[in-house]
Amino acid sequence: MNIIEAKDVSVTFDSYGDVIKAVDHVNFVLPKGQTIGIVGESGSGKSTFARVLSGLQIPTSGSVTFMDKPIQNGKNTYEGALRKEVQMVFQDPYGSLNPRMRIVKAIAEAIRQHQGLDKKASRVAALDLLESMGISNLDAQKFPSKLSGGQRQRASVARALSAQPSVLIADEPTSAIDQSAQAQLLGLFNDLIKKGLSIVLVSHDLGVIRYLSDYVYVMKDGIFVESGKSEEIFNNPKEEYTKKLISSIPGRSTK
Amino acid sequence: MLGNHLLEIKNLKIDVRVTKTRRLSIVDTASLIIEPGEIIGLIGESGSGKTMLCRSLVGTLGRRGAYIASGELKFDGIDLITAKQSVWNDIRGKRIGYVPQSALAGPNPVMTIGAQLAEAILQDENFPKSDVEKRSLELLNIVQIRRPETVLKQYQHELSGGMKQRVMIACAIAQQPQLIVADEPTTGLDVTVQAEIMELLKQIRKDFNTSIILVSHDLPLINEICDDIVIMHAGTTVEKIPSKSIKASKHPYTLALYNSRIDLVLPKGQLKTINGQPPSVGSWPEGCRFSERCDFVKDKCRTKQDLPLIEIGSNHQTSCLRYDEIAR
Amino acid sequence: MLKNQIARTILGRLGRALSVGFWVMVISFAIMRIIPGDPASARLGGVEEEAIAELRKQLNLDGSIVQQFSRYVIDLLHGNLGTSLQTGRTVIDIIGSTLPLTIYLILFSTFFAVILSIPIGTSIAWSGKAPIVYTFRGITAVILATPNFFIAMVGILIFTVRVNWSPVFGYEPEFPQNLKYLWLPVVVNTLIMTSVVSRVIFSSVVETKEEEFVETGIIRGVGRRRFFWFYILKPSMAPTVVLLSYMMGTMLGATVILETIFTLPGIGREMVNAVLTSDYPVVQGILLIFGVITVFLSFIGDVIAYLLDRRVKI
Amino acid sequence: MKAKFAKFKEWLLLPGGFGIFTGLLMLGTMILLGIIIPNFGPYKPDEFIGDPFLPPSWQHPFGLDQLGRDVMTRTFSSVGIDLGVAFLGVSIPLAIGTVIGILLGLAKNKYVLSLAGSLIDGINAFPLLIIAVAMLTFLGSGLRSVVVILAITNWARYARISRTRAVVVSKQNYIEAAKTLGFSRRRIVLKHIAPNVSSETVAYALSDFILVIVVVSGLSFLGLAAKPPMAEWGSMIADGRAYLAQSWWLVIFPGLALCWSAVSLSFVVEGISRRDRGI
Repeated sequence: MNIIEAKDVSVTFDSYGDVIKAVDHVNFVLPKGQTIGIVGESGSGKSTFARVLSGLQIPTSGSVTFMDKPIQNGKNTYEGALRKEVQMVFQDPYGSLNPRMRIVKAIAEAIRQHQGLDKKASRVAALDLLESMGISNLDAQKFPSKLSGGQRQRASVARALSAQPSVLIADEPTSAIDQSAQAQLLGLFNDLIKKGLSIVLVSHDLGVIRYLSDYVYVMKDGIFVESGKSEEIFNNPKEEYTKKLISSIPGRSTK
Repeated sequence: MLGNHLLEIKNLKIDVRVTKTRRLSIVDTASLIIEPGEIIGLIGESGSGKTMLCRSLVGTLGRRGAYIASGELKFDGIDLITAKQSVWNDIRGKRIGYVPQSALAGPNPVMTIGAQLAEAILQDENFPKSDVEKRSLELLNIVQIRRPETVLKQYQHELSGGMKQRVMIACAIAQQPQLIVADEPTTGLDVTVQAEIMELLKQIRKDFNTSIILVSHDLPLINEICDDIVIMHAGTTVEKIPSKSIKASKHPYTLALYNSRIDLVLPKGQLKTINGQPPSVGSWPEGCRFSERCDFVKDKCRTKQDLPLIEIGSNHQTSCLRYDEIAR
Repeated sequence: MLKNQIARTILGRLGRALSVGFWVMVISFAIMRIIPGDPASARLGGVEEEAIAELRKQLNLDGSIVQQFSRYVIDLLHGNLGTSLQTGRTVIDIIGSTLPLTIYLILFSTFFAVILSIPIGTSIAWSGKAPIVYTFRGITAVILATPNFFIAMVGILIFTVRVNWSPVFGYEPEFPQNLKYLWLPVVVNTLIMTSVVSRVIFSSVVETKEEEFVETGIIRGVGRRRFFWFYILKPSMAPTVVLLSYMMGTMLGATVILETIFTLPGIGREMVNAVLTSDYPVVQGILLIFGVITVFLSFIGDVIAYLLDRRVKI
Repeated sequence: MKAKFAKFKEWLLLPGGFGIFTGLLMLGTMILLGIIIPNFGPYKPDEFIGDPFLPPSWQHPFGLDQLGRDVMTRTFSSVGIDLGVAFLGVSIPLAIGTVIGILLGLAKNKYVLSLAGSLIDGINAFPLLIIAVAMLTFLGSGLRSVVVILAITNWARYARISRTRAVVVSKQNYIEAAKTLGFSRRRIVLKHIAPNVSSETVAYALSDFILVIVVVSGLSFLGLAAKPPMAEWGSMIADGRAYLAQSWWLVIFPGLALCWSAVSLSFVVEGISRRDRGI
């Protein structure tokens, strides 16, 4: 069963009179419990497409459905109870948390909204959740600027999870953090996958995509040039572009 | 006793002035040797002091209120710690080239690319002015820039990230230096661009026998490009090891980094992660600074002591006290 | 294509300047009308209806607001800003005879301020020595926090009362006698502007200094003079120019006080006189001129900044 | 107690700490004297107590003015007026401008945006002192008019800053995250956007405070705001101007008080900005 389906989605932007096609008539499915990787280089339109799936960007044409129901209703997306189902984690660990809110408060705010707890209980729940993600109670009391990039990314994941979503969309979650923090974050994602969360993982890092994804879409200039099961894409790429991408992964020859 | 290496760093300690009286060490007991024509990879997480170590090679520590507190630093027999301005003038841009961090830098925004290349070329006072343009085009060709005539007239904000980095490399090699310091030259660039630039650096090494220090936090990248890898952790060099034998590392931190490479595990396999956070500058533990995150830790690792690199094999040095007990 | 880009950016900025200019015009039109009550009867007090109606007509206050505005715009296009109620001279004439002095005042002090600020700002920023920086920031902060009339008073106290270097009152328009009257106001203005400009140069050099390309320049081994010009000063100039154009506008405002103190027959003092005598058309006209000049200055400043550094968004 | 002192010392040694402390101390002293001297001092500000132009002495440290009033009492009784007017002249535009700026920053309608944008630029085009002088002509002079004028004109500067900032903030990922979490629009604006915008406008307000003090006293100096016999620094300086040659104390003391207040604020502003940048 498909949780999210996108049919013939296009997004165009106006830039000083020029029309830029960021996403150009693409189709996409996210089956339940799977992890779908979208790989592409900067400017390929992958982030814009992720925003379409999360309802932050209204497509110029085409439709996105969640459990066979269109997510868009006029100018609104994911209305009412649907809203909590799809959550997002962003690339930049510096901009994804409100700099004027302590970490625990940001998480508690989300928990209160979605789990119907009172102020005190949601704070306790937030501390527990953060603890389970390796952020100590002491660190949770701090402002985001006092934490490392990896910690902030984990806090962002915690905030997304506090809505208890069924889909998590992660836009380049690992590209701004150190390798050891990256491994910690990917381990966390792995656990979430095992718990049955469906994930859309957007990245330019093929290593990350290969590690987590069941199915991969390769994006270039707004279209999916190739898609297929993860091992197929990596072992037997068909398109020239995919081959070039794979051969560019550092460390292939030293394995 | 320092021998005849191209670059030799021994037990270097770099301090930074925090306030008038407070000093903080950001690099401590760092050691490194580079031979002509060698590519060395310097790897470490953010805050490990790798950038500061690079700055000490080009004499710009002072800009950040940092200075070399102790240790030895020799480039081709010249002592760089006591070097006067006139000595630096002969070294910078001529014998040591520098390629800055891709994410931060780029060419000077208020000068055309051509003007900056000319500047780099005219570091050689005897170079005939009439040949500058020819040489500029030649350099742009070496770094494989298409339509070099147009690029000469452009400003940096009109170029893509990869192009900017190529220009920076062209400037760095203008005087055919003996050593190029490349500080995270491809972080944030696309993988295909990264691969091309790495290929370019290898080509330059091959054509001009230039030594290169490549700084990165990306182990797979370093592992592929470099002859030797120097691993930094919390301000000190913990191991030097040939790329080929990284698997045989005798330092738990190197091993942990190696084992947390996602390209080496099966999809969704168990990732080995390093516990906790890297220690931040100013709060390094006594003794071995990896002790708090190490699986092999013993009491002797925690006692206060210097941990210099110990020669344990051909071209293989480690600072781990328990190197003989460590296996992957 | 490149030339095109530059032209397009400057034209876009010109368009914005014109639209702001339009609002400047609307505001100076509206200023007589948004305030409750009738300026005509306020000025004349309790005299008969006829005289008030007459004045209303003279002030362009009769008829609907649309009619008033269209008359105002048409008059403007004909270069007619109205007539002084006090002297009967046309406002254009008044502005024409008083504005030049004010402009000289501003231009001279700007010139000296820039000449002084560049070495002060850059050298202090480049040396970066804490005691010097603190002293510099402390002194300039004190100057900026001091109202110009107080600085002027202290100046008069020293140079007029103690040593008779500058006459207290009066003005002679002929060169070189006028220098006798002008030097002190120019010095006061220069002092204030130098504090502002050198602070801006200081902070933008400090900012430039931190940028990576500067480090790259040092490591490339760029020669001293070249380095100073292309790596320090030029990249720092854009914010300075933008601020300078803004400051000249503010300084223009401050001449109202300065000219009153030094009894110089500039446009600022003319405005104060007009305010004190409720000479509405003169106030309105001078307000418009001030607005237009500042809009023009900031347009020029932005364009220069853009030409110096294409990264600047204008 | 000791622990508290140690903590204070640590705070003081952080970047800018000394500046903030000195500034607040100077300002506090001024306000305190402004309360004590007029209320509990021996003289009243409008009281004729002796020979005109009596030079400073132990009994009258600031001397007496042209009408034989105590300059010290008058100087310090101005504190409340000057700082009070400046406070109103800053806080009202701050509030109006921040709100309008945030609303504009979030508005989508192109025409509203460009119209409002150029109106704001149009108001800002006039130097503050000039537009204040011009409006006083029609509004009638007086301190109340000055506050009204500052409210009508100065908001535009805040609106400009606040709008730019609101546009930047509303594109931040934490706002996007808040949207996907389904927070109400009201909550997003009040809890996530407003605090990040107002931190900027409040910082500007502090430096604007200095400008407004200077403008208000300047208007009084021109005889357009506070009117004699009211004790106010600007008008005291204007009054004393005619006697500058003989009786410098009429001008110097109110002038120094004015500087003292503005300088104290500028130390605070400087300190805060240094702390923000961490140097």
